[in-house]
Amino acid sequence: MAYAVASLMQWITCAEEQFQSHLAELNALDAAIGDGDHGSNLARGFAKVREKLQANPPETPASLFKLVGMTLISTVGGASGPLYGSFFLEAGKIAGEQKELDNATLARCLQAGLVGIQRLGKAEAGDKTMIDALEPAIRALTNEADMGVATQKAREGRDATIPLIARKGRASYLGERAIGHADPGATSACLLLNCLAGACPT
Amino acid sequence: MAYAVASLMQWITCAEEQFQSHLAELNALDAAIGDGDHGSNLARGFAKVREKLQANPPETPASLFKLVGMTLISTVGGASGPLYGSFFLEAGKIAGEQKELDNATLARCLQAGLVGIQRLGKAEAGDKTMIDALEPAIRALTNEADMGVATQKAREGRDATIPLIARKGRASYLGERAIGHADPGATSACLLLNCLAGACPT
Amino acid sequence: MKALINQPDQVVTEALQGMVMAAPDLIQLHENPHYVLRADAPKTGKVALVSGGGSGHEPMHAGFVGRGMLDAACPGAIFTSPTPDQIQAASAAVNGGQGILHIVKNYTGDVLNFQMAAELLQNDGIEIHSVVIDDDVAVKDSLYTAGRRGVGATVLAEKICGAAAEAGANLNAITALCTSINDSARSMGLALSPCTNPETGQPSFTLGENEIEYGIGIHGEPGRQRIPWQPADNLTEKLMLPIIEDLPFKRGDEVLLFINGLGATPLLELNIVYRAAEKLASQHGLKVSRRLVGAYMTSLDMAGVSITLLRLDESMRTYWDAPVCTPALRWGC
Amino acid sequence: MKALINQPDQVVTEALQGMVMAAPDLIQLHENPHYVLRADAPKTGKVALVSGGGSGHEPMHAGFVGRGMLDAACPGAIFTSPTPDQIQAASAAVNGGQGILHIVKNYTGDVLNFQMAAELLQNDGIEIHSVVIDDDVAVKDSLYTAGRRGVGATVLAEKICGAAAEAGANLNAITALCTSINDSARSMGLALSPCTNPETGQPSFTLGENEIEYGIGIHGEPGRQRIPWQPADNLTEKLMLPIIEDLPFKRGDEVLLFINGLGATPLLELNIVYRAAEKLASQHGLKVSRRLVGAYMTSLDMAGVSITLLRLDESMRTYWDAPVCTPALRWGC
Ligand SMILES: Nc1ncnc2c1ncn2[C@@H]1O[C@H](COP(=O)(O)OP(=O)(O)O)[C@@H](O)[C@H]1O
Ligand SMILES: Nc1ncnc2c1ncn2[C@@H]1O[C@H](COP(=O)(O)OP(=O)(O)O)[C@@H](O)[C@H]1O
Ligand SMILES: [Mg+2]
Ligand SMILES: [Mg+2]
Ligand SMILES: [Mg+2]
Ligand SMILES: [Mg+2]
Repeated sequence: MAYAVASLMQWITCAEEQFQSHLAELNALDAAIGDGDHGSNLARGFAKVREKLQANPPETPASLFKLVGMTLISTVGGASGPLYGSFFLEAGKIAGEQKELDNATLARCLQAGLVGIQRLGKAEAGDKTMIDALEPAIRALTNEADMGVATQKAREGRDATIPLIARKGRASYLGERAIGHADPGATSACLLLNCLAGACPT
Repeated sequence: MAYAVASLMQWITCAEEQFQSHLAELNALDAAIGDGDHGSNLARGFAKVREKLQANPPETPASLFKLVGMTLISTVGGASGPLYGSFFLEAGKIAGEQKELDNATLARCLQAGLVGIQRLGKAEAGDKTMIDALEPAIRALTNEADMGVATQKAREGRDATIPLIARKGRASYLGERAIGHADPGATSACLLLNCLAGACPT
Repeated sequence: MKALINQPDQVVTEALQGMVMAAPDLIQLHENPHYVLRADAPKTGKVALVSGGGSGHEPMHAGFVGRGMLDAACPGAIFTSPTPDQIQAASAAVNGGQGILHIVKNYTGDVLNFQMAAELLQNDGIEIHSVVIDDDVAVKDSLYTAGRRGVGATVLAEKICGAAAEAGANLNAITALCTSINDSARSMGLALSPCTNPETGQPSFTLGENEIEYGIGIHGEPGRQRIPWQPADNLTEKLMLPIIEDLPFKRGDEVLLFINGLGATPLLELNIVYRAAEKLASQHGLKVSRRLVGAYMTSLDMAGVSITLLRLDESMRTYWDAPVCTPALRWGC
Repeated sequence: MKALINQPDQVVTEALQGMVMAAPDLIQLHENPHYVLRADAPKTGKVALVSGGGSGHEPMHAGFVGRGMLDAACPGAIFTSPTPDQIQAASAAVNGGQGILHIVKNYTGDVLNFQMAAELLQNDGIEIHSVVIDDDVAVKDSLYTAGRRGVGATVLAEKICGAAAEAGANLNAITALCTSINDSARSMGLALSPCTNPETGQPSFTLGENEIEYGIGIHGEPGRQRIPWQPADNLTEKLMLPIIEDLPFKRGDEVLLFINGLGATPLLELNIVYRAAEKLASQHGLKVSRRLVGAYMTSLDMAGVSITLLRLDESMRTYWDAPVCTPALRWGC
């Protein structure tokens, strides 16, 4: 089983739909402990991604990832734009010239993406960011767990952000008042991984 | 029966109390068709009047009226300050050196005050102003009606402002939207005349 | 009431004190009676310009005191015109011996109190002229009414006449200029929210989620009509057309376009209105050559906007461009 | 949502267009990507100053573009930092060959996007320095967190460094000056009402009749604490004391006192806060020698205020006084 560019397009198309349909929910989560725009930011970015994918369908996983990453960086802004953008750019570097990615290569791509986010954002697990969902899920995939387990890990990681004080991002300004709210970026990361789990490898 | 300065002090003291206790009501009437300050304006002016009367009790009706008029002019501002101020200033000119005012003289004082208001403000009966209450009441007193009749006329005049479109003052900006609201100045004029009716001549 | 105030009856005094503390090089405050005057007043040999009105319209008028604009401003209580003795004292304090122009907004209270002050000053041998500003096309004018309100044109008249006075024009010339500005200017406004008087704590009216007061004044008095919300471009058109038709402004006219925020409307929105208004002006053949966008004549915390168009002639344009050195309007110095 | 807007997704573009139409002699607009630059850009031989951030803070930053302040401003979507390509394009457009200073407010989004832009520009051989402003004492600082937000000091840094650049200072000197301004400035704010993002129509939070968000930022994020309303003098003290203690400011220090309105707070109230703040400063032995009062760094239609104190040295004072010629801040020209 491997992910060709068509499967990965399914991933990204699903993400676009999910961010669109969860726009208000993500904004509301962000309003509680941030500035209320996380849903709008991702919806704007992925709408542009879809537009570009339709105009110039990429031929390899690497070119898909690069297009997604560059587009997010140049249309999202905010914290999540460079972070998710780097995630895809770094993933693309690992994908190289390959026509399809087997599970292990896909896991290495995601791991590189995660490292990219952390190099930029300097967040650790437990800082109440998207890392809290991404890190356990990608670790599971690296350890050859299946997608269902990974998305389960992401959900648990996201839920584990609820009682935390934030140390990174906008929620860190709130001190104790961030307690009791899930991190919006961890929530969007769950949606993103759910879509990956739903994409059909060939 | 005549009004010495003590009786007239009763009048003014009562007016101060009435404007204070009807402050919110007069403001609310003014908010509906004006800028919501008529009660505050009169309360501020008459509070200052009381202060000055206590500091320097006047000896004649004329000096009382002059003090009230000057004080209203210099502390009320707005439209009602100069208008009510002139009312008392003009009344004082008629009172001359007299120690007490008989009914006819008092009526002439009030009539002169009314003329003073109209000279300044150019309003006619029916323009939806304080004139609508003052004019019929003072006409009745001039025709030797008693105080009860005069206050009744004032109340009727005030009520008659309700269906009117305003032609003078701030309510004139509203056009048809002024219909259905009593004029605040006509309402304060009723309170003023009620107090006069309540003052005991000697 | 949740505002940045202390005692409600100290609001005006404390705000004036703060304002003058923040611009000590430009203005000074006299208390009891209250008036704000130029730091270098009186300017001997110059016509003095004095204006005033109720407070709650900040920066107007005290923010317009300084070189090239007003010599003194008389602030009344919130939305209440100043008193004659206050206007008299302010005028006397800035009298430079060349006469004084009172710029008065057409409200019964302002007109009466300035009129009484003028009489007192004339008794003291000071030459006083008064120009009454009445530019608000929302109000139907008639011989039998109080007439139109004075709104945005006041700011423009104070700036332009202030420059003329600074340049040494005499009282007759400045009075004529001020009259001509008033004759050449028209305004209209709308509100998206009421204002709340800090002295009473009461909102001036209540508006539904989707309602707008169209044809609003600057004292929280209700407007001519209540209309449903519409996009900014449509609302701008609903203000601009009555303005353009009233004078009427004609193709080829050179104009100053003034977009005024009523207090709580963000500059972001004022800029959107400016964009729409300038486009409409161009469509009507008007050449916008000077502009002013900001909260200059406000109504406390009211959300809303007013638009003023002034047909410029060469002298108005030159005086508009001349230096002005006040807390709220400043260029060329 | 009842605001003076058209399509929610066109708010920023239309406001920028209106802003530039209203000040064509000072600034120009580039669209796609959006940036505002000096009318006379690029200025060869001068260090260029570029800033930017989310929109909704007007007049910041676009209103500070012009002679003596910024060369370009990059506005993002409402409350969303601009993108790297946008910052890159703006910087390249105003590059005068003497290097570029990026003045960046300390928010993760701003920092990351400016950082990426700086890398792109450096690849093109352009010398870029960045100074991150983080003056908000409401945020507890720590090595392990995102640190403090950048707020009011940004405006002061842009003005003072802009004057230094105009005077011909080199990139190293301006960077050092900017760092020293940030090191010498502290701020804190509070909100009396939430703001409503016109792109989403949602209020940022809800407050009770009598509640205040204390330690607020400028993006509608909730503050550190919710406190009951208190008189303006008390609230001012609750902002001033943490500011004074944090640097700490010491008796004898010369300071600039900046009272900033968050959007919907009338100037009347800002002046009352100014009065209280200057008195408190004096009580602490601080000599307020320069002042700024107004809505310069806003949060859409939020009611509230922030206070910034900057300890002035002679060069900062001189550069503060130097001419500035922008739509929102103007003197000496
Ligand atoms: N340093 C960081 N590292 C990883 N993720 C971060 C970091 N800072 C913020 N985030 C994530 O970004 C999310 C916010 O994104 P978004 O709302 O789009 O940007 P902004 O905060 O600029 O408005 C947060 O919920 C958090 O998950
Ligand atoms: N020209 C006028 N002649 C007589 N009364 C007038 C005139 N204009 C206004 N008034 C009266 O003044 C009242 C309003 O007074 P007030 O609210 O104190 O002043 P302002 O309108 O300046 O706020 C009106 O209700 C009306 O009765
Ligand atoms: Mg956000
Ligand atoms: Mg009134
Ligand atoms: Mg009034
Ligand atoms: Mg954001």
